[in-house]
Amino acid sequence: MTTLLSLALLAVHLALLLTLAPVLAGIVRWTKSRLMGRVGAPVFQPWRDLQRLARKQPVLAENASWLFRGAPTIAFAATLAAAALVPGFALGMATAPLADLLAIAGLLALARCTLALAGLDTGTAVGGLGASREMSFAAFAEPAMLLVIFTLALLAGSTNLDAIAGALREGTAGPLFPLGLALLAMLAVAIAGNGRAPIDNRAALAETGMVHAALALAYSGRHLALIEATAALKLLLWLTLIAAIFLPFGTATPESGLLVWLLALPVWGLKLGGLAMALALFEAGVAGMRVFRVPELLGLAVLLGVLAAVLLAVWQGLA
Amino acid sequence: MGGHHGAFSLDVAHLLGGAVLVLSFGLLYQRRLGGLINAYAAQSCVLAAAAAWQGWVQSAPALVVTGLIVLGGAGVAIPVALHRIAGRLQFDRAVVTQPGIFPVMAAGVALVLLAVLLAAPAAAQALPREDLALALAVVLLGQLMMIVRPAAPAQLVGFLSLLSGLILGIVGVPGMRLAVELAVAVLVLAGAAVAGVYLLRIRARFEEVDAGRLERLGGAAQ
Amino acid sequence: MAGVSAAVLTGFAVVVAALLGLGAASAVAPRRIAALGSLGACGVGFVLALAYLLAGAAPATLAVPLGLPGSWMTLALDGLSGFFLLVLSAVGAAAAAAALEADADATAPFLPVLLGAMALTLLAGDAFALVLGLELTSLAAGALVLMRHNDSAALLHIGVALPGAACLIAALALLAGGAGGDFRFAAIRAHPPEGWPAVFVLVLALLGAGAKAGLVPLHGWLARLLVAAPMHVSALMSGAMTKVALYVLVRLLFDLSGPAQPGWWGAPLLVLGAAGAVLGALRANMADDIKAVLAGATVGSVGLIVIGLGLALAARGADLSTLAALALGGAMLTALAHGLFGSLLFLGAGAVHQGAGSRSLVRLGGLIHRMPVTTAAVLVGAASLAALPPSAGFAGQWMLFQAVLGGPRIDGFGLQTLVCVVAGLLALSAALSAAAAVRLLGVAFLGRPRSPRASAAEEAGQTMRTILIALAVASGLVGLFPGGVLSLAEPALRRLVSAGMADRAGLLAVAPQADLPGYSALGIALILALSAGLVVWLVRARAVPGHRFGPVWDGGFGPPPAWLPFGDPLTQYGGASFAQPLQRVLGAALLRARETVDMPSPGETRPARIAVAMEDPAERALFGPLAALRPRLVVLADRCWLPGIRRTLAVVFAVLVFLLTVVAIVEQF
Amino acid sequence: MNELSLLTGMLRELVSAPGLVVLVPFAAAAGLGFVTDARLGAWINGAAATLAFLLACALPWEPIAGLLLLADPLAAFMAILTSFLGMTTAWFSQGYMQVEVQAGRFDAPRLRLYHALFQAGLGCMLLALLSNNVAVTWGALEAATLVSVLAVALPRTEDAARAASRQFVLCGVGLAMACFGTTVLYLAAVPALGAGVPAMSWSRLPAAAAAFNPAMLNLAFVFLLLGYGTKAGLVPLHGWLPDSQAAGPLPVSAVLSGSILNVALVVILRLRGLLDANPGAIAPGLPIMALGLASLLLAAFSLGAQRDVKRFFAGSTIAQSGVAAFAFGLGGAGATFAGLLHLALHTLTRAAILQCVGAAVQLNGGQRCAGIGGLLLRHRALGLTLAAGMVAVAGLPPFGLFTTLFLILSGTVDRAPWLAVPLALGLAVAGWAMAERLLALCLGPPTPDRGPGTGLPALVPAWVQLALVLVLGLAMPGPVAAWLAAIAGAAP
Repeated sequence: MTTLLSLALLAVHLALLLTLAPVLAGIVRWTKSRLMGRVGAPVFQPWRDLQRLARKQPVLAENASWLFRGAPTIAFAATLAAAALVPGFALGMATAPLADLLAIAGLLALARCTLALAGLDTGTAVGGLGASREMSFAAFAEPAMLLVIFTLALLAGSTNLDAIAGALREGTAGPLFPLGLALLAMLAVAIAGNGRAPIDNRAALAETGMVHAALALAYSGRHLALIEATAALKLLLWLTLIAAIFLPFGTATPESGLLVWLLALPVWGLKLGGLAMALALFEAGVAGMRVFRVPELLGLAVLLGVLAAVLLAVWQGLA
Repeated sequence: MGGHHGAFSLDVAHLLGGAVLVLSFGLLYQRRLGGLINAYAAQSCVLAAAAAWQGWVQSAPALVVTGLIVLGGAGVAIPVALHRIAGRLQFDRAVVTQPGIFPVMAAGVALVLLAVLLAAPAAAQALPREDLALALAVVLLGQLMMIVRPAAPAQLVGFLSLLSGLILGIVGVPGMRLAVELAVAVLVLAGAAVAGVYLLRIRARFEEVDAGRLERLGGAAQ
Repeated sequence: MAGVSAAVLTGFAVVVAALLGLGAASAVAPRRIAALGSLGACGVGFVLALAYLLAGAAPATLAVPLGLPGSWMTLALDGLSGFFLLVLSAVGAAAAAAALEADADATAPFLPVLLGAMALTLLAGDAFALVLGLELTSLAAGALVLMRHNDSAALLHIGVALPGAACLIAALALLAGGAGGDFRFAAIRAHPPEGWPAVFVLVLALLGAGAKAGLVPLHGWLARLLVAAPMHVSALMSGAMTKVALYVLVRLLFDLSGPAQPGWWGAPLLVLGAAGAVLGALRANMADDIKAVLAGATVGSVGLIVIGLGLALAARGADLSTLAALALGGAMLTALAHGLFGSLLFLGAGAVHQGAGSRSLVRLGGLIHRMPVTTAAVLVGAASLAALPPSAGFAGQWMLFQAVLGGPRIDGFGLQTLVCVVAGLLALSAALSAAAAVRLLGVAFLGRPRSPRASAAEEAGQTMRTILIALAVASGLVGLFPGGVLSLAEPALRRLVSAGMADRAGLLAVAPQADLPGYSALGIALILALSAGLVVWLVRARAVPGHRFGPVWDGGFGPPPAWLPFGDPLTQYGGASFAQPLQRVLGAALLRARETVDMPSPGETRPARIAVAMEDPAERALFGPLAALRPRLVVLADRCWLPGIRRTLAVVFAVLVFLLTVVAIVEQF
Repeated sequence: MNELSLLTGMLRELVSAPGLVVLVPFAAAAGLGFVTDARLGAWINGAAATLAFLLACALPWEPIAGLLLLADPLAAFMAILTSFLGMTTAWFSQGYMQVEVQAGRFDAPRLRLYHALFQAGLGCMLLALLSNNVAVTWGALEAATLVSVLAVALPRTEDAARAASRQFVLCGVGLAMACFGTTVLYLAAVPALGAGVPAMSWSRLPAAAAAFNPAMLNLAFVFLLLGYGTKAGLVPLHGWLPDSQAAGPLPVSAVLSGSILNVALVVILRLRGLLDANPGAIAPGLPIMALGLASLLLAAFSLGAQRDVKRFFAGSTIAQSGVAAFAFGLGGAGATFAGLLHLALHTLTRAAILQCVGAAVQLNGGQRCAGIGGLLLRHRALGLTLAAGMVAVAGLPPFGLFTTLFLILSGTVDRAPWLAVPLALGLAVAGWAMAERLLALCLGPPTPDRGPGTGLPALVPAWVQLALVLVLGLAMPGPVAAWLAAIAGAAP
């Protein structure tokens, strides 16, 4: 019975993820446009773009290898696998025992490395630029991410996301201050990982400011569609992750009552919507950053992470 | 050990040993090579007398024989050979340069004091303290001379006087077996030193042995 | 049970004897037998080690009539040595098989000697056998490089190996001194050191074994040696030799020093390991020679393993034996994983060197088209290097991370802070390794060829391809079944930290604690496969099939001339440009990296070029001054060596008078 | 009557194995002076040395401590080692000297003198080892020194003359100090043993050492240490060794100076035992260790600056002699055992290396390091043998010096931990310098041959010696180990 429920939960979760991801990207884009005084494309525009791209036959660079062709699929699959591990509106999905935060970070790294390799495979200057920056930024984002995981694991006693979310939901978690520091660090990592302002601009056309766009520059057709979908899915994944950890209220568990179950889905939607709005607000408000200053921002995130982890470790040791 | 153990005989023995030591100082003081060789000859003669006296005191005929051998070898043969070598090389009249006399003498006195200090505990078990101190002093002074004299002939004489100190030690020790043999072995060493200098002079140039000169040459070559 | 152990130990003794004998024989016999015999011996060794570990790894000892005068040398086998013998024989088999491919030259006899010496080190049951094996290892490794006329690398190696051996002898003598001068491990174990001698054992073991393992700051020689050695030898050194040195470290600190050592023992290991992990990974990003890249990665992996060892020591000191088992298990898993993928990568680099005629990133590129099998195998290895799930590298690092996350359970503010910093550095090292792996793959194997020779590269031969595939498969299996590997390490864990992973590591999943969910490589792989299937199905259903080729937009560069069929290679990102962001931020600070950019003025058609020079801090602060000091001391010693006769006499006289004065003074009191 | 029985006792001693061991070389030396045929001379030389070795092998079964001769285990061990070295070097010198004569560096009369001096030197050394009288030991060493000086001067070059004179002056002073020390030692023993021969007898001294006059014993120790330290080549008394080894004919520098070193070290070892047994005497270990360490460190560093092959290996000899002295100074059965074994194995290794170096120098026509290279590529067997020897001397396995260095270093850590630091430093620096030179000589760019070579048979002694070093270091037969341990235990 429980197994069936958890499988069903997973199926619903995945279906929601796949359908919602482009919509969420659309919402962020629309809100940002409105904030900047433009009309903005409709919220469902990303969906239409994907369908349009899928109908086009891809054109490959002359020396592209099988890796270039396979990369979008692998990247999307890895992101999807990671997304399948992150609990959305309910805990206790079939993948819950696998939902290790380190594994999720690893899967995201897999997607990142695959796309970076694909960027190098075309042998163009732009692709190399994108790959180089992507991997370099990751080198600074990873420690911050791990320190956040460290802090959470200290709180919950495990790196399993389900367990962490459960612990935070019960409110058994300890002091709030380190958690706040961890949140700040995680936000920085999320911004870098998703290529949002001020680190990256997905709509940029000049190479100097590109990171993610540079990697996708040589792609077209269904490949590009997959890459765009990956980006959208990753954004959704991160927002869900932040919601699951830092806004743990309102999620359903297999033991919850009917009311909670009924409310869980709308609450999740509200959380996502709110986060998306906040993101749009933030992006509209900041200016782009020089590429070589990005490590400073991420270094700050690392320091916050260290501080959070040390404080928590010491406080827990004293308690 | 036996023999006539009078205070007088001991005094004479010490007197002779002391004379050897004083002559060592004379060697240190002497500037000219000719005088140096003569002083060494004198030292060897006194040494021979000391050996003979010890032989009489200890009633050991072997020591008398030793005295005779020393007289013949170190007192006569070696000085003669040295004079001939020096004459052939026109070293005879040369003034052997040497750093200031006073510091050297002072160092020599300090060495004698050290020797006396070291030999003092020997008296506790009726061992010949004075003989040992004198021999040790002569040995140390011989080595000192080898160091402070830059010229090879003077170093050679220093080495010979060091060997004299050894013989003084050997004859001063009561009841030492093989004393003759040891003294002969030491004299062989002295003879070999003189012969080596002689042979090397024929084979190569005399400067070969002058360590100071060698060093300067080596420095110039580098 | 014990019978099995004794039989296996005897078998190993025979294998070692055969290997050493083979080395002697192949000096005169046809040289090919050296490689063939080594392969056979390693195969036998692998089977023996596996059988031993599966049979429960009951300890056994064997005395052989060799060794110190008047006593017999003791060989011993337990879970720890069995596990490392498994690593050695697996890597050794690959290296020996690759040696078949390499042209046999005068170095051939030293390959079996190296293998035999390493096995002897692992089998050592007394201090003498341990040092003998380790020194023989150094000698054979030096000779293997020496014969290639790479004098400086081999000399540097000997220059580190000799003081390293002295440190190890001193450490073992301290240990044996506590046991009444008995050099046998059994006796030492019964009398663990205490107080200051124990501290000295720690320092000396770190210096001695660290020097042999390439632990920062004593890693400079390893990087150079790995670059200089022929490919199968580099593979063996990177995959097995460093592990043997780490085995010695474990043996000394965990086993022979006894279980009662304080927890702070882990701190120096944590610091050095973290420094090594970051520095090695950073070097891997800066280097141009692909072997130098892999050498940096080797230094990094040694650092990772030492972090695990440090945590295990700290946890054991705090009586957290389950945490200690997790850390030590992670270290051993990482050791096995790196043994496999490290040698895989080095052999791949060798295949590239043979096939494309160069090891410089500046002259490679686009090999994926001409060397598909090699590329695929290297891809597997690089995934492990980058610690991507579900590779072997990820499994090992996952355990290390989990151990670090458990670190704050150990009391003490200093250690807790240290563990937090180490956690960040561990992640930094992992991300840097990932960048290095992407750089290696992307620049050397992907993109367009940067030289005509690379564009005409030839795929590796049949033997080589088989080895590469086998190593890739083995590495993949380790990644998928880390629990299986941990069950092989179980006897060692139980012996050293008195707790195992058996309750937490099954075939399916590995967990940090018994009742918690953990990491399931198979599960992740399954989800990944299902997701991929889903994506493929969605794309099939929705998108237009097929694709066509066309010219790619290259940021404004014009179409290539006819004589550059693949386009101007210099418009691509190269190794130096890829690493530029990291080099500016981290390289400049840690490695004193300086770049020189040759930027053409507008209108010029020549490409811009970037060159990077770096300097390892250890070389600068440690080896540089030492290297500068030696000639000065030599000149000084030479000046005192043979003074003139008179001065010699003066010195002798001075010594005489000095001694006499001392005697006189002593006698007065 | 009494005199007569003494005389017959002495005669009986002379015809026993120890006596014959000493007499055979002297007889051969006397005979060789009259043999004009060079080839016959070389054969007699080899045969006599072999006979001496075979006789020496019987010594462990005929221990005597008579009026003249002493064949206690220590003396027997060293006599076997010395005569073995004499044997191998004699056979090596057969081919070597032939080449020297061919190259015009030796003529027939000088070759005759060479053979006679070889045997005389060997005899002196064996006498010094086997004599039961302190003074006779000194005399024999003096004679050996004079023979050695003569032999060094044999090539009649300016270098040889200079080296000979240097050796004579420095060793002369050393011998003088030793002689004075011998006299004082007798003086120290008189209160315990009474005046006469027993107070000079090696076999009687140890038992009575506790009752010696401590002040005299100290004085004797200082003089004997420096005197015999000169012969042992310990820094700062080593000045004669590099020159004489570089200039003299190679077999002489291999046997004579090598064995003189050993004889002197054994005397120092015996002396140490005397001081240890006397409660009032100073502790002898520290000065001996200091001299040993000074030798090791100075030699290790100066190795890097040597440009002459033979001088290089002379430096290495001094370093290893220092290590052995250090081990003797360390004391205790374990360290003494290690020191004795180190002495023996290093002597064998050194002889093997010098034999190879001799062959290489002959091939090359000069002994500058820069002029010799690529031996392994041009003369495979020679290069391999030399490389093996150098690996052994660098203290690397599988050769026996690794074992002894292991024992010495671990013993130091056990007994005097702080001294392990300079010791390890010196050993590492010396080993590194050896490795560096190994590369240059055996690998590196090959140099053309400018002279005739000796051929493979001349390398056989080196192989035998290296094989012994290998076996004795790693798989010493139990009885030998027990015997050696007993020696070390008896002479602390």
